[in-house]
Amino acid sequence: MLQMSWLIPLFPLLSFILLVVFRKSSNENTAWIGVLLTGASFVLSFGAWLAVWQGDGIKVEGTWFQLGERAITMGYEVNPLNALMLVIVSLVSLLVHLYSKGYMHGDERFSVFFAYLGLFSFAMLGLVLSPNLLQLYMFWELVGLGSFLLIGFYYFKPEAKAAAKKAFVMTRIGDVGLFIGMVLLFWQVGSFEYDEIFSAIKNGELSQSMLTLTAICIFVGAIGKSGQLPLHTWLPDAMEGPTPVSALIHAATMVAAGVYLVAAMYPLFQASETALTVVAVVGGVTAIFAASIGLMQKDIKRVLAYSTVSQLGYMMLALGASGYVAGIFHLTTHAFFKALLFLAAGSVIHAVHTQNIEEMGGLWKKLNITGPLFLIGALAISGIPLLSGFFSKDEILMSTYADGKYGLFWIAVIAAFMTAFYMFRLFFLVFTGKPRGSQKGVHESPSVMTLPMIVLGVLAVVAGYLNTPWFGTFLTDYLSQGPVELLHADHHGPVWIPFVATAVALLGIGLAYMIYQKGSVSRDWLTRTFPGLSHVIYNKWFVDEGYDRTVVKGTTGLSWLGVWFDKYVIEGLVAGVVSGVQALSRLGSEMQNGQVQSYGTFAIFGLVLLLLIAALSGGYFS
Amino acid sequence: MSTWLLSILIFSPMLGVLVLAFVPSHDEKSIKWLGILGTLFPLGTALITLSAFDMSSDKLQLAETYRWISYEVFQSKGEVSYPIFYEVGVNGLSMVLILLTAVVSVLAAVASFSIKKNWKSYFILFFLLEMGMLGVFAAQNLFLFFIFFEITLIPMFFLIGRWGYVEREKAAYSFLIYNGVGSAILLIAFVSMFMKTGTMNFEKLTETFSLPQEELNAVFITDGYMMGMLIALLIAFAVKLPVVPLHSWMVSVHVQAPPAIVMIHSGILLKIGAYGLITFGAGMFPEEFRSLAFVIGLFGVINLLYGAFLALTQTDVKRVLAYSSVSHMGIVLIGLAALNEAGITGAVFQVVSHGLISALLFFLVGALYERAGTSELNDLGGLAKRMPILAGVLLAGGLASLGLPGMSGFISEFMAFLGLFEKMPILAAVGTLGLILTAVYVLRAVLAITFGTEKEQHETYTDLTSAERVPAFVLLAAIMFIGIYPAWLSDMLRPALDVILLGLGG
Amino acid sequence: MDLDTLLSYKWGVMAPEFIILGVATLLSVLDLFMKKEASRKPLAWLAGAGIIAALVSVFLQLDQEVTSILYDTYRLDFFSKAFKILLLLGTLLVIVLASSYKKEEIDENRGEFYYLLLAALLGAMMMASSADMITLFVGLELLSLSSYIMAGLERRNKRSNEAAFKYVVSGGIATAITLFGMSYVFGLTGETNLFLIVQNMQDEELLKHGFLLVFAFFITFVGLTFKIAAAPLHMWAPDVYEGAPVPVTAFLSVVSKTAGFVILIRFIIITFISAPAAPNIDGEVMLLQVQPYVMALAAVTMVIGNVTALRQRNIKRMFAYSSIAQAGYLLVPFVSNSSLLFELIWFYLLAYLFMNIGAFTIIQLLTTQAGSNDISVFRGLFKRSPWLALPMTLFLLSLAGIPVTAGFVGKFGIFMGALGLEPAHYWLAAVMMLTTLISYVYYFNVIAVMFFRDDEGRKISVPGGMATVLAFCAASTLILGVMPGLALDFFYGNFDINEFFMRIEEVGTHTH
Amino acid sequence: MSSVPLTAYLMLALILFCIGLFGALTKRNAVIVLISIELMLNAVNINLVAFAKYSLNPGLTGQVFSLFTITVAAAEAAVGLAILIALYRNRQTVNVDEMDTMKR
Repeated sequence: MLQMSWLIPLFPLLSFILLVVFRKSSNENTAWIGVLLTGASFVLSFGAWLAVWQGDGIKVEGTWFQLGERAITMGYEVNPLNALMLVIVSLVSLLVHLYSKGYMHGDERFSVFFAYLGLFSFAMLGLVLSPNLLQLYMFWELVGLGSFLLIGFYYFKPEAKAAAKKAFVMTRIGDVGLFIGMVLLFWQVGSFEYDEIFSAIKNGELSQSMLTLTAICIFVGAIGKSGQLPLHTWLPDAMEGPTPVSALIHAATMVAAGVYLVAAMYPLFQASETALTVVAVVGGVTAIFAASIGLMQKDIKRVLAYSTVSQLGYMMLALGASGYVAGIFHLTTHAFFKALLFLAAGSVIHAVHTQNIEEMGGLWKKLNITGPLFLIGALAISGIPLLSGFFSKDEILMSTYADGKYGLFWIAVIAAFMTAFYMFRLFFLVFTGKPRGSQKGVHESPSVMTLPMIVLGVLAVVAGYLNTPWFGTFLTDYLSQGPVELLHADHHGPVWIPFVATAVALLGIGLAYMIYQKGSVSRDWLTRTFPGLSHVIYNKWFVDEGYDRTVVKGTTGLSWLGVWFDKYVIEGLVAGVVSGVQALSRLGSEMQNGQVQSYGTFAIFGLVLLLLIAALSGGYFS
Repeated sequence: MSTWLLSILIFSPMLGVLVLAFVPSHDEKSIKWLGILGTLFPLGTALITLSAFDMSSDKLQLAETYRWISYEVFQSKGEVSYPIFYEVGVNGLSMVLILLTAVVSVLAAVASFSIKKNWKSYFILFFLLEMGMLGVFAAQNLFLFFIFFEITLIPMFFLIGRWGYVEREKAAYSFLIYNGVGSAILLIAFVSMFMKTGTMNFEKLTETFSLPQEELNAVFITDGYMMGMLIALLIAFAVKLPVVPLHSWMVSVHVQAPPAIVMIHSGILLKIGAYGLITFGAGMFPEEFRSLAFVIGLFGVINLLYGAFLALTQTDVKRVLAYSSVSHMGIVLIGLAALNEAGITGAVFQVVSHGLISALLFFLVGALYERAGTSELNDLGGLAKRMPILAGVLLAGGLASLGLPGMSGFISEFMAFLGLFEKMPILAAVGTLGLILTAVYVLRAVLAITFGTEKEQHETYTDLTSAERVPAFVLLAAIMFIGIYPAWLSDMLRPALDVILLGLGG
Repeated sequence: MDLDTLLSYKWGVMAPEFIILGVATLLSVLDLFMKKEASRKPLAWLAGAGIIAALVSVFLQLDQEVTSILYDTYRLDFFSKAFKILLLLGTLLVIVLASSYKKEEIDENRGEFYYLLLAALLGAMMMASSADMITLFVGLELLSLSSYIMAGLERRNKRSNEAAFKYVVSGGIATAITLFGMSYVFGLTGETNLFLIVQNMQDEELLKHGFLLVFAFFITFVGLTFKIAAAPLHMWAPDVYEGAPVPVTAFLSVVSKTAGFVILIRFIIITFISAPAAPNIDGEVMLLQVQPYVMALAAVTMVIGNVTALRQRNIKRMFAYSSIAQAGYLLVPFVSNSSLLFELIWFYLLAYLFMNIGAFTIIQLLTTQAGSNDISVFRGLFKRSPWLALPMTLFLLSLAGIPVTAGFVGKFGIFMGALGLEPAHYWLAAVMMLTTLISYVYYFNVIAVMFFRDDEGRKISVPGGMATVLAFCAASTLILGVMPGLALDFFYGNFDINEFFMRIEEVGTHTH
Repeated sequence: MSSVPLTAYLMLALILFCIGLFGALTKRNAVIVLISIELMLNAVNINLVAFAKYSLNPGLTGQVFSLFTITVAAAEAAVGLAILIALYRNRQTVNVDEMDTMKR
């Protein structure tokens, strides 16, 4: 099975090529091409995962091109970490393909959408399979391309255009960090191979400062891709894309690639305490920051988007706090419950044709499958015991505490409270209460859409049992076959942590219930109490505006400066030379005044001048 | 056959001139097709040359040498003869560029269908231009190189001045004078080297200049002289490349020349500058080149950033692409400044890659201009609806231009930066800012054209015709081929570049 | 000197001059006896035949040893042969132009035209073959006086008159300056024979008069540059070129200029080659000492010619400035003292002959048919008469020094001269290159007018003779551009540069 | 007879030359301009003859030279006057200032 794993990304690629060829086909059965081929990928991935579970692994490489003495290689590798990722990616991709069959029904570029999904899946699976940094980087960018194309799928919408561009550019900023880190590592180690990099680190071939520098550079790449502070602003805007895209790319897979990157390069990070701290701090701050914005958003998808940013922050925090397993674990569970939430949100939007939660309400009955599934997702993300989110989040808190990062621990706890609050704010506003907008013709989505949600719903519940203190730490055992030395493999933090986590989650749910369901606390209580703060939060901490006023304005200003320089200085110099020559020319023809005697005078004058200069400078009379 | 192969290749476009001379100028249809056929013949010959080319050898291949001119000079040591030969030959580098020339010429000939008048003289000039370009890359001595270099100027002057847009004559003069400055400096440097060494042959010159300094001093070749020559060459080719601040001619040519000619200009002519820098600069004066590496790298980064910053706010897509060319040529300099395998390979890759990419983009802009009558970004938008293929290929071209992996642009940028990071990491890190800016301006321009709401007047526009799809797809395929399988190119280049690197000691 | 001595000279070596002299005399007599209204075409044929005969006889002399008769007042050496070929070839082509020059004003003097041309040619040839100041001067004046008259040949044309008058006055002043300088050369050495002058230059006594020698050099040099139209005695050229009939302009710009270089090289190089430097400047010969100044003159000439040409709308005036600039270029090898001097100047003048006469052929065709000298006569020429536009383009490219034309090879050679010796004259080469760039603007302006402007003008009819000249010049310009070896190998194969300095002692003569 | 030094002759010639030059460059009457040029040529003759007699290397050729100069000067004057007459016929003036139809 493992020998065939190179086929995993190629199936979606084939799907992309076929669908581009058939892009004009109005027959929506083209979707099945995508579904079947992604399904094939999933089967292979699952097979690979099973093989790895049994302690197998594979790494195949060949020379891509020769750079002097060094061969730059390409190939594929299956190890515990990426086998898990393969399953997650191909599974979510398969489910989203299926879901989209219903969601995108009737769109005039139906086949193109599936083609793009295929392209993205290809890139994402390729990223995961990469055995070296260069190949990872290449797919890293291609994943960005897929994301870009899908965000801009509704190309005629100006918002989509802007969002697509923003996503590409913001992630590119991060990518450049990754690029620098990668290239620096290459000149230190002489290879892009993970294995060689890790063994070089182990042998102490790199100085501490170089380790920190490269690790942080690579982490910058992860920041960009995973929407961490300060490069998070593209992710909420990316919600302009069709909802299945948000589920696949901007919740479950691509944005998790940053976390995956840090995990894949974990030995590098482990070697530098500073880098780990940076990761943890960025993750923790992002977690609470994004959660705070999520509190006040009105767009259902944006709330989920900020929630994603926040949860990704959690994962980073885990990794930064040496909670390698915890990070991966949360990545896995988050992929399922967040994809579920997005698909459910998509189902809601599909039904009511709006994304504004103020215009929803009371949909529980009408959407009798979507509703409960959404609730499962919401409970899972809030960290209610027995659901997947509880176990993974618990693990994160535990490792943060065990790592001695108490400040970040409390931040994470507060973020968990906020998470529970805004998720249930969402739930109550959408599904309970009275309809606030017109809900004519609202009906449950077709089974092709609900089926994937149900699958994800199940996974959102059971995925947590991969790694529990109670039933066994399968994931930990599994991951410890990989190249990463697990430091806090079984950290048993204080027993009170799960209780605290559960308590804040319930508190959050309770508060949401009080405000949005029962109305016992006024909805504008927060706004009234802290008008300044809530204004800032409502406007997303003015980060976008801040960037606009500094970076964007600055760049544009520099550009105008350059245009000015080009036009007036450079071309001015040229014009100066030209007019100088012209002036000389005019002088020449002025002298040519038609008077033969003045010609003679000039000649004699010239001769005398010549003689004079010769006499004075020649040294004849000295 | 094979002894004459290269000469046949160089002069193969003349066959087209001969045939066209006998076609009446009103028979437009035959002229158009003969125009394309006339470029296919050089392409065929180039492919035969490629098959005769031994990729593993680092020797000059298919060389031809004939005595041409000889000057007899009386000096104190007796009569010395200064012979000039007709010497042509190819190494991996020139082979690649010849191939690029042949391919881009065919596609530009196809793109020339949008030319409106005087087909016959257009194609005759076009063939002369192609001959000049092939000759530049095949020449093995300075004299021949210079002659072909200048031969490219004259047809270009006419092609811009007669078939260009509104301000065509100004652009033609600007082209002529700037390039004239470059070739003026070049000629002085070439003649000076000739008079000092008595030879114009590349290999012999390289040998001479690598002699021990005591021997060189005897023939008045001092350190300062060599440095002066290198600087002269750098300036001359900086005009061609172009390097900021000598770039303004190139922008006006990009904007004013007919698209098919810009394909040639941006695709190949600019590359003569890079070719010259590599062959003469790094090849003949390695030590001096090494000591100037930082300056070259600095200019590379300035070019990269300057071009990118200016491209950000241009409102005409042609100007965006023009400044993008400035920016991308900076990468060539960056690669060269690195003086290592990665950097120089990256520079050459960038030469080829940018040749293909800019040919593609200008082809598309030409097709767009023909339909819309404008290339102002504000007047365009939403074209993805009526012209999905054009929009798609334009987007693909734009992505290639911003260095998306899987496309040739990535490989070249990657290698150039990889190279520079070894030698000057800080400069390189500053340069990577350009990668971000490139993404910004490329997407800005491409999305402004293809995305957004469609304007009313666009409703009549048609997508690329099947004749137009050929160049677009061929170029795109070539770009992706190099992006996915760079070894094909790097293997061909390596022997030639290794020779240069050996000289550089890197 | 007795009759025996006189008869002992190998008069045969003067065959070319005798042929020209004979034909010129014959033409003047025939012209007198011909009816006034009779066509003068036969005279042109005769003149042409005479020149061809002279050309043949020069070629027959190619193997001839260096010969000197009449105490070096007549010398046959490589130099005289090489440059006589240019002079004869140039005049031959001008004769064709002259015979096709259709203008009423000139018809009554057409006979004079031909034999004055021959007389001027004779003067030029004498200069090429002389090594004595007196004969050099007489040759120069023969050329000048004939040229003055030719410039005014359109008697009823005010411009032609004015041109002639300006030419006479400028020429007179220049002659006086030259002679003044020559008188000092004579005074310092006591000889008029160039080789004897050189001998006497070695005199220790002379060193005391270092400045006087330099003074004499500059005055003579500047006076002689009148013929080649170099600064500062260049200002006559635009006016005279404009006013004179086109064939005469062609003659002045080509043959007369060649003759100017002939006398310049002959006189300056032989006379001053070993002149001592001024006493307090050691280790140098005078020619090196004055080099910077002459270079400056060359540079000024290039700048003035090219820069002023930019503003010209009159095509003949533009070519006048262009010809000033070309004189500047030609001074570069002259002043750089390279041993390539002879072949470089010779080749450039050969190339210049073809490109300039070719260009003037077309100018003559266009200006006479349009009755205007304005540059607009070229409008849309490519559409109207592509077979005129293409050769004109070739000539202009050649004048601008673009490769694959003879002009480029010529310029390349000039650079070799300028950069060949230590120290290399980079700045002079740079000035030359920069001014060449400026020249692109006006040369290409003509091209742009021909190709980029449209005009509904008539097709131009080309007489057979002109077409032949045109084809010949165009082919030669191209062939010399592609295979300059043809000319250079001819030069190296037949000429030995050492002959130039070879003094032939005549037995038992010349005693004081 | 050698009481008059060579320098005196040379000075005389130089002064004569300058007078001629001044006349040629400033006089409005074209005839006088031509005559002034003759004056310059005659200055040269004085030089030549003086040098022939008194220079470091006296030689007869100087006098021969001056004979040629005189002849040539005569011819030049003749041609000059002929051209002037043609000009006068067309323009009815001998004023040099007015002869500037061609310029710039």
